[in-house]
Amino acid sequence: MTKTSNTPLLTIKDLYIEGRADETWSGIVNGVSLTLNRGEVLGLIGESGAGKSTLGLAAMGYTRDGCRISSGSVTFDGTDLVGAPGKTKRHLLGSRIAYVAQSAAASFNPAHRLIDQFTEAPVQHGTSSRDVAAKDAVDLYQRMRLPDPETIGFRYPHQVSGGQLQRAMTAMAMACRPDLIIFDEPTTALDVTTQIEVLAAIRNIVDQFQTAAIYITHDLAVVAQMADRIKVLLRGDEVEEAETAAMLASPQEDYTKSLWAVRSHARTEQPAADRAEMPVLSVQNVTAAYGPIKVLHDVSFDIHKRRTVAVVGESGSGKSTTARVITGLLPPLEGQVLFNGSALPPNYKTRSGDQLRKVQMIYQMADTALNPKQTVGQIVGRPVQFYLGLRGQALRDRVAELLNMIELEPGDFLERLPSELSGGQKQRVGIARALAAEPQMIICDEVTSALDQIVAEGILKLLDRLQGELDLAYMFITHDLATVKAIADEVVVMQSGKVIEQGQKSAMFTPPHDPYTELLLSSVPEMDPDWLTDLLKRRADDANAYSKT
Amino acid sequence: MASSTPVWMILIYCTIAFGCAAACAFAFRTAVIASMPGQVSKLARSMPLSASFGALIILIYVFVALFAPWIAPFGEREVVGAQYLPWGGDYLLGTDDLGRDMFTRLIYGARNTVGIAFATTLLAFLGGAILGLLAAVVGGWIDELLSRIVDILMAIPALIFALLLLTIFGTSIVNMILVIALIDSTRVFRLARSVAMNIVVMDYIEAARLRGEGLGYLVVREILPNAAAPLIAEFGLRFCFVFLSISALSFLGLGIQPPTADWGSMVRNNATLITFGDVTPLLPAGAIALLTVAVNFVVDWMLHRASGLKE
Amino acid sequence: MKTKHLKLSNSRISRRSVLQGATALGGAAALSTFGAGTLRAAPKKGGTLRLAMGHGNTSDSYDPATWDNAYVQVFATARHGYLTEITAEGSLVGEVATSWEASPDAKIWTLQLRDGLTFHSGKTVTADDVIASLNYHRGDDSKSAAKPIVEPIQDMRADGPSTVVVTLANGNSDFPFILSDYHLAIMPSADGKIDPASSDGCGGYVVQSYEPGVQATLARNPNYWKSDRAHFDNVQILAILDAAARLNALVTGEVDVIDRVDVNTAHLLQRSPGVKLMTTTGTQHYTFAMDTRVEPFNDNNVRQALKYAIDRQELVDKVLNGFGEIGNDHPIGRSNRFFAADLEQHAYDPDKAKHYLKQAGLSSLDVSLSAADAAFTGAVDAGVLYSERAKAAGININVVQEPNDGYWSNVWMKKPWSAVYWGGRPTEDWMFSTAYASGAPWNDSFWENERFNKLLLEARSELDEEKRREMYYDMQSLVSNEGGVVIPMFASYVMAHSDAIATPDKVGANWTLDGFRAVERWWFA
Amino acid sequence: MPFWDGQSRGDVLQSIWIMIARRLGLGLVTLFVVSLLIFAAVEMLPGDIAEEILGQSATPETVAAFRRELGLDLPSYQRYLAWLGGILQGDFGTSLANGRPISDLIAGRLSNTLFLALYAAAISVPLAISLGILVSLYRNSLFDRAVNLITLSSISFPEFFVAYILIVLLSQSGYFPSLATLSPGATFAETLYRTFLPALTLTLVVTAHMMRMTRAAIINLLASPYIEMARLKGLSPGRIIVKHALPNAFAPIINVIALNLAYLITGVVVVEVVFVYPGLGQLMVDSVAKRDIPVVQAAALIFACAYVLLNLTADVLSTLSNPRLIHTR
Repeated sequence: MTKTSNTPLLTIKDLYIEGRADETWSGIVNGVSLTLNRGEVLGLIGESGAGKSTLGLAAMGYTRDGCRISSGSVTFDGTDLVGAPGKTKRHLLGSRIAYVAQSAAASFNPAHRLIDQFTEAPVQHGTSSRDVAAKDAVDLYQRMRLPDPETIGFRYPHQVSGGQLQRAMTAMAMACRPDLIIFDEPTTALDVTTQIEVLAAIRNIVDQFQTAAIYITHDLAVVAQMADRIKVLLRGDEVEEAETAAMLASPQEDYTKSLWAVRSHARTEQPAADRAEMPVLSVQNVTAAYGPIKVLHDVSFDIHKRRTVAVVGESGSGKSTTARVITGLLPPLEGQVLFNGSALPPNYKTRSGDQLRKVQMIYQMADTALNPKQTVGQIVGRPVQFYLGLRGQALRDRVAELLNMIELEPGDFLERLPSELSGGQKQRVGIARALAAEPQMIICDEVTSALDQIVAEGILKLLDRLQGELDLAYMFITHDLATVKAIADEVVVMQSGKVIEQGQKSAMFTPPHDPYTELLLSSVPEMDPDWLTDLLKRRADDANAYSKT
Repeated sequence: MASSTPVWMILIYCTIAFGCAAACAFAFRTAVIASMPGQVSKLARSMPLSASFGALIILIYVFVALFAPWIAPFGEREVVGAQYLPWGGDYLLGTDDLGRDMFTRLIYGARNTVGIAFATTLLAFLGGAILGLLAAVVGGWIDELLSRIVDILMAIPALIFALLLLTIFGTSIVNMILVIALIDSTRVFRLARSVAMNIVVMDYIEAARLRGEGLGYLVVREILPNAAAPLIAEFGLRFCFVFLSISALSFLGLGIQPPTADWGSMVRNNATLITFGDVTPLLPAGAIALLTVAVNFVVDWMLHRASGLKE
Repeated sequence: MKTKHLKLSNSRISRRSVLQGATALGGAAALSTFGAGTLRAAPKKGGTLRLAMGHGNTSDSYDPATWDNAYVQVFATARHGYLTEITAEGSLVGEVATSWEASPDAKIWTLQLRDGLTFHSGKTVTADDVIASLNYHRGDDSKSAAKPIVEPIQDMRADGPSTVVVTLANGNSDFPFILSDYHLAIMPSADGKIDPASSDGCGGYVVQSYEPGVQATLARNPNYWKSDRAHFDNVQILAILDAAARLNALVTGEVDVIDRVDVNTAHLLQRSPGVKLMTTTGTQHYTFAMDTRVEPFNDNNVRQALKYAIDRQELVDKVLNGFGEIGNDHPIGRSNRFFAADLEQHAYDPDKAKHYLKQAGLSSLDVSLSAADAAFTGAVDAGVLYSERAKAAGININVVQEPNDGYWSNVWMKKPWSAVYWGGRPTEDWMFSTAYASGAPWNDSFWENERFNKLLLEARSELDEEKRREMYYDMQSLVSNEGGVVIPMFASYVMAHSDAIATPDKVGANWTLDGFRAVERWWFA
Repeated sequence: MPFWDGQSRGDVLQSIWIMIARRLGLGLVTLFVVSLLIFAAVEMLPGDIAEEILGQSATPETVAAFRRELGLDLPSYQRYLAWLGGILQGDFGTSLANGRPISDLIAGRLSNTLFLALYAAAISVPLAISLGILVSLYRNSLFDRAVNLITLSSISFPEFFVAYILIVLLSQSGYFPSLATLSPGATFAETLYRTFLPALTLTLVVTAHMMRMTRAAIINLLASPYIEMARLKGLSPGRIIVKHALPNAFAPIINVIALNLAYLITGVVVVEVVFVYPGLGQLMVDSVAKRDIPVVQAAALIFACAYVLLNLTADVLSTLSNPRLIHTR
């Protein structure tokens, strides 16, 4: 895996890239340099806005619409990609430099079969005929450990799962046996359990063909598994670069250290709630369905005052559906939801204002959760006005108070639109909107999964503090066990619409586990560069042991 | 006709016209950037030349429409001289078949045509957009019912439907506005509904619903602002099509008729002249075309902004 | 959209065969009239005439009861024979009838039919066919537009195969004129009834194909009895309703003759090479009829004020583009026998109009005038011009644009003041008794004048030409100065044809296209 | 598409058939309501066929006789039911104005209308799509602007005016006839030649709309990750547009094509009048003017049918063009 030769494959020197917003240009990448040798894997890490994707694309001589390379050079195997005419670049792209995008589901053309998209680059670049390329595809699908490699290529993208698509995309990138592949956050959109398989497949194939790669991610633990060297970026500036082991062991810069520190936060678990105390919310034997398809089966759990219950599971496990039942968006087929001991009407339309007010929700995607045409003041003020009937100065005072509570300066933020906020700030506004209703319980649906780690950390701390101040109960939906560690008191593990296991957090993180919980737990990447290797070995051993018995 | 003018001369004329248009647009944009407060100035700075040209033309039309009585040298219906006087002299663009000043008629035409088109489009949007948004938000049988009604209305050819309604209710300007608005509102309904369908699945709409917000708030405060861009773009197009509808109706004898000056009918009434190479009907037709192009340039720019493409 | 014609409105030019041409007025100064300049050689046979008309509707049919536009009228005249025909000179000649004779009281008319005349189908034309053809328009069940004109017929009987005896309720010396009406085509009968869906006739052309509202093709009737008519081998009559399309068709040589030339562009059409403009002026006139029973039109001073507040010459110049003559508020045209030439011409005079207003005790007047292009082409423009000029006399005319559709059923004779089209009548008596006599169904001004009514009756039975002339002069004066109708203008028919077409020296002015008979009267030069 | 999980392809086709059946059912309801509306509207028009045909020369007696003969003295609901009964047996009835069977009256004109619509579509659809592809390829270039300017100008001129200009340019100079009147027995080539100008007029009228929609639909997709992916595969811009953007833009393009085809069938009365082309539109307008209700009804039904069927076809084609809907997991 560490195979380097003396002639650098890719050299980037003093690269400056600017982006345009409202007719003004501002720097996205500010004078970054890097060198990549043949067969080497470089990890680019940083938060969103660090310019790592822009840099990765620039390594292909490509800039997105609204961006331009203002100075510097990108030299790939002797060709300057910045000044090269489009035709020269097109000749290299796809054949000698390939790209694997963050979301394979979005990056595969929905109108064509996988195999046709695979063979396109080799045929167009003239490296092989369609038939040869199609045979090669089957071979590569096999190497990527895709199921049914012979036939999977004849499916359309939507017929293949996300993890498989990501592997198919890596296979596609390999089609012309490129010298360099840019991986742009290839596993970020995947569940932890799927991520393992993709990571393993990518590492395997890069190794096999001795392909150089730039691996872009915001997840330290992931990059630790993949890269020979790591470069840290912050707002378009290079922070530091070092060999992976050295970087993990002794980061030099404060920023890098702060990145490392994020993963250490954990909340002290509250003692188990008194059984006799009436839970704020009680989900009792709920079964629910979308149309004819049942998605929840006999789900029950309680949430007590000042407690945080984390509901954990992969996508499709029914976590969010449970939240929809609680909020009344999806009336259950069977079972009921009790709030402070009394049953809530199954449909939100028949709930009273007070019932609605007391259960609030914070959404995963702050982008779609905030009306882009309303100012922060309007968004936060509306529930105050709607539920509590405050007007005029009283309303303004209360909104200011709420903004202070979420640590945003009212004078600065009241008049802003969501588009003028950062991701973390948007999420804070979402929290303020929930708080404005003065609820007793808040459902947090993956509230941190779209955020960078440092920002997510801030949000979690804020929620933690608010719970103490306002006696709130939280239902925390997440697929990220690190988040669970950081915030939960109790944990409910769900799979396929059923509750697999539930209990106090400490109990959950202590073996023995339910096998599924075990799988979830073991799949969370760790900062050890050998973690993936060890894990795969361990799992293979287990499988062997299992088959022997 | 064209045969007497060499092709290259036409090309030169076109180039000169194009250059002048670009220069005007540039000057206009510069003036707006310099003179207007922050928000507008910022908007103007992001305008391509085509859009600022469009905006300039629209402003000129609005100005002409608003101040027609002060700009026009004669009265709208005033018979000022002999028929078909040539261009120049007291009558800038000559006189029409009744001896009315053509230039004056064109200016009043701006007022009537743009006014009628605006009123019609506005009505069509008030009806169509609100019902369309409502259908998307409420869903269920109301959506089904409204959609079916719209389907049925759209299944009747627009021109013939207009012909029937105008014959039943009479061809006053008010009726024409109402009828064209009704027909256009079905098209607006479909657009508004489909746009709103994409918005109602947003989390902030769910949040508002869960808050227990009423229908009015949902439609007016939450959805409408977000559906504005495509609706405004459609507004621009519909606005232009109203001229065509009026002029098609006047072809069937149901348009706005003299003495009211409107471009659609002016094209119709003078159209025969084009057979003899007389360019008179090109004036009102050109006025419509220029406005259409201008409006669409602005619309293109707005859609471009809304699409988030940055090239 | 649609111009309505009065039935039987043969605007007879003159019994003295005097044709007055398009008296050069206004912009029409340089017009050629009557196809002057075309070759006057003897008519040649042959060729296919392509005639484009500005009328024609998909709902047209062969049924003579429903012929309501120039297309079906020209088409009917091409294939059918009539008892009598009005010549280009305005005289009456026999067609299916060879001669007619009246009893002294003009009540009983004996018609002799032409011998050996056959329909296209080969059937001989008999007295029974004539009676059946006329009967089709009579009786309680008649839905014919011609019903009122055949109503005076009390009885008809055949006297042998080629003699028809007609008994009228009252004497009428103009009865043979009535028989030339375009509705009264002679069609083959069976069991005393004609088949209204049949195209069979005894005219000069046989129908080959007919698609209503689109086109009809006809071929010359090989057995046509008129040797000096029906020169074209074939005829194609197209309905091209759009004026510009019609012009284009002529200019581009797609057709040979067009009618209803757009007067706005007539002066331009003249300049087109190979095209000749043709205009004829007869008794077609445009009016503004007031309901004399209601305020303010029940006061003759108001009516007189309105008659002096209109600039007639301007209307002729601008609405008719010069293709017409000014009117004098009575329906009798210059070419009529008893036209009162020395009657004082009403002219635009705001002071006089004011004077009459004062007489009526008014300082100003606000009235609404209903108009639509259905009334006549340019009716709304005419109203606008009227309104502009009337302002000077303190009269505010609000021109109400009415829908074309249903104009005759909902506006005419319903609204107090409306624009009207009249094709005119061949005789003074006929015109007056149709639209000015008290109680007449189409007395659209609801005018009641005792003296006028008395004169009308007397004149009908008066045999002395001079006395009659005096009476009709008086009646014209009465209508002009006391009547309820403003008649500003007499409109010309404006047609155009290619150089290839030759026409007789005299062209009938009673209707468009040579009295509907261009098809059989014209030829290729 | 979670609802189709586990369904085979046969099930998908079946569900398309179900959709077609449902839409056809709704279409029948639409037709029924349209016929009711049109009947009511024509009834509400001032005057009836007797008054319209007799016009200025109507007298109460002749009008009454006319009505008696045509059965117009019956109450309107009876006449509607009689008409409906006829339609259900496939009998369109006869024209009130000239007593001809409506099926005869309409057959020829319908085929004329369809011919012209197809002719215009055969020119305009390929033209619009290729222009749309070209302008999205060279978007924001001078070419793009020029094509936009020209097409926009062409749609902002009233149809009849476009027709006149074409006649002046192409007919007065003798290239094409200004009348599209068809003579029976004309050869196909002759027919194409004679109807070229109306087809060209309609092309100018509808091309801009389809072209702009194609452009918008394609450009709308250019920000998609899979287009970026195609670019990063080193594909040529032309291939990216044609191979990667266009197939995904089919649904909106098909819809706008259907809309314009419907217009070509139902909305071309003005062009028919100018070029003297005997189509259905002219027939319907004439019949409205004459209050010939059965003819108006028949024409309206045909137009509504065309609209319903085209919409349905568009929806089926959009479904078929979307692999997500046709190939399920």
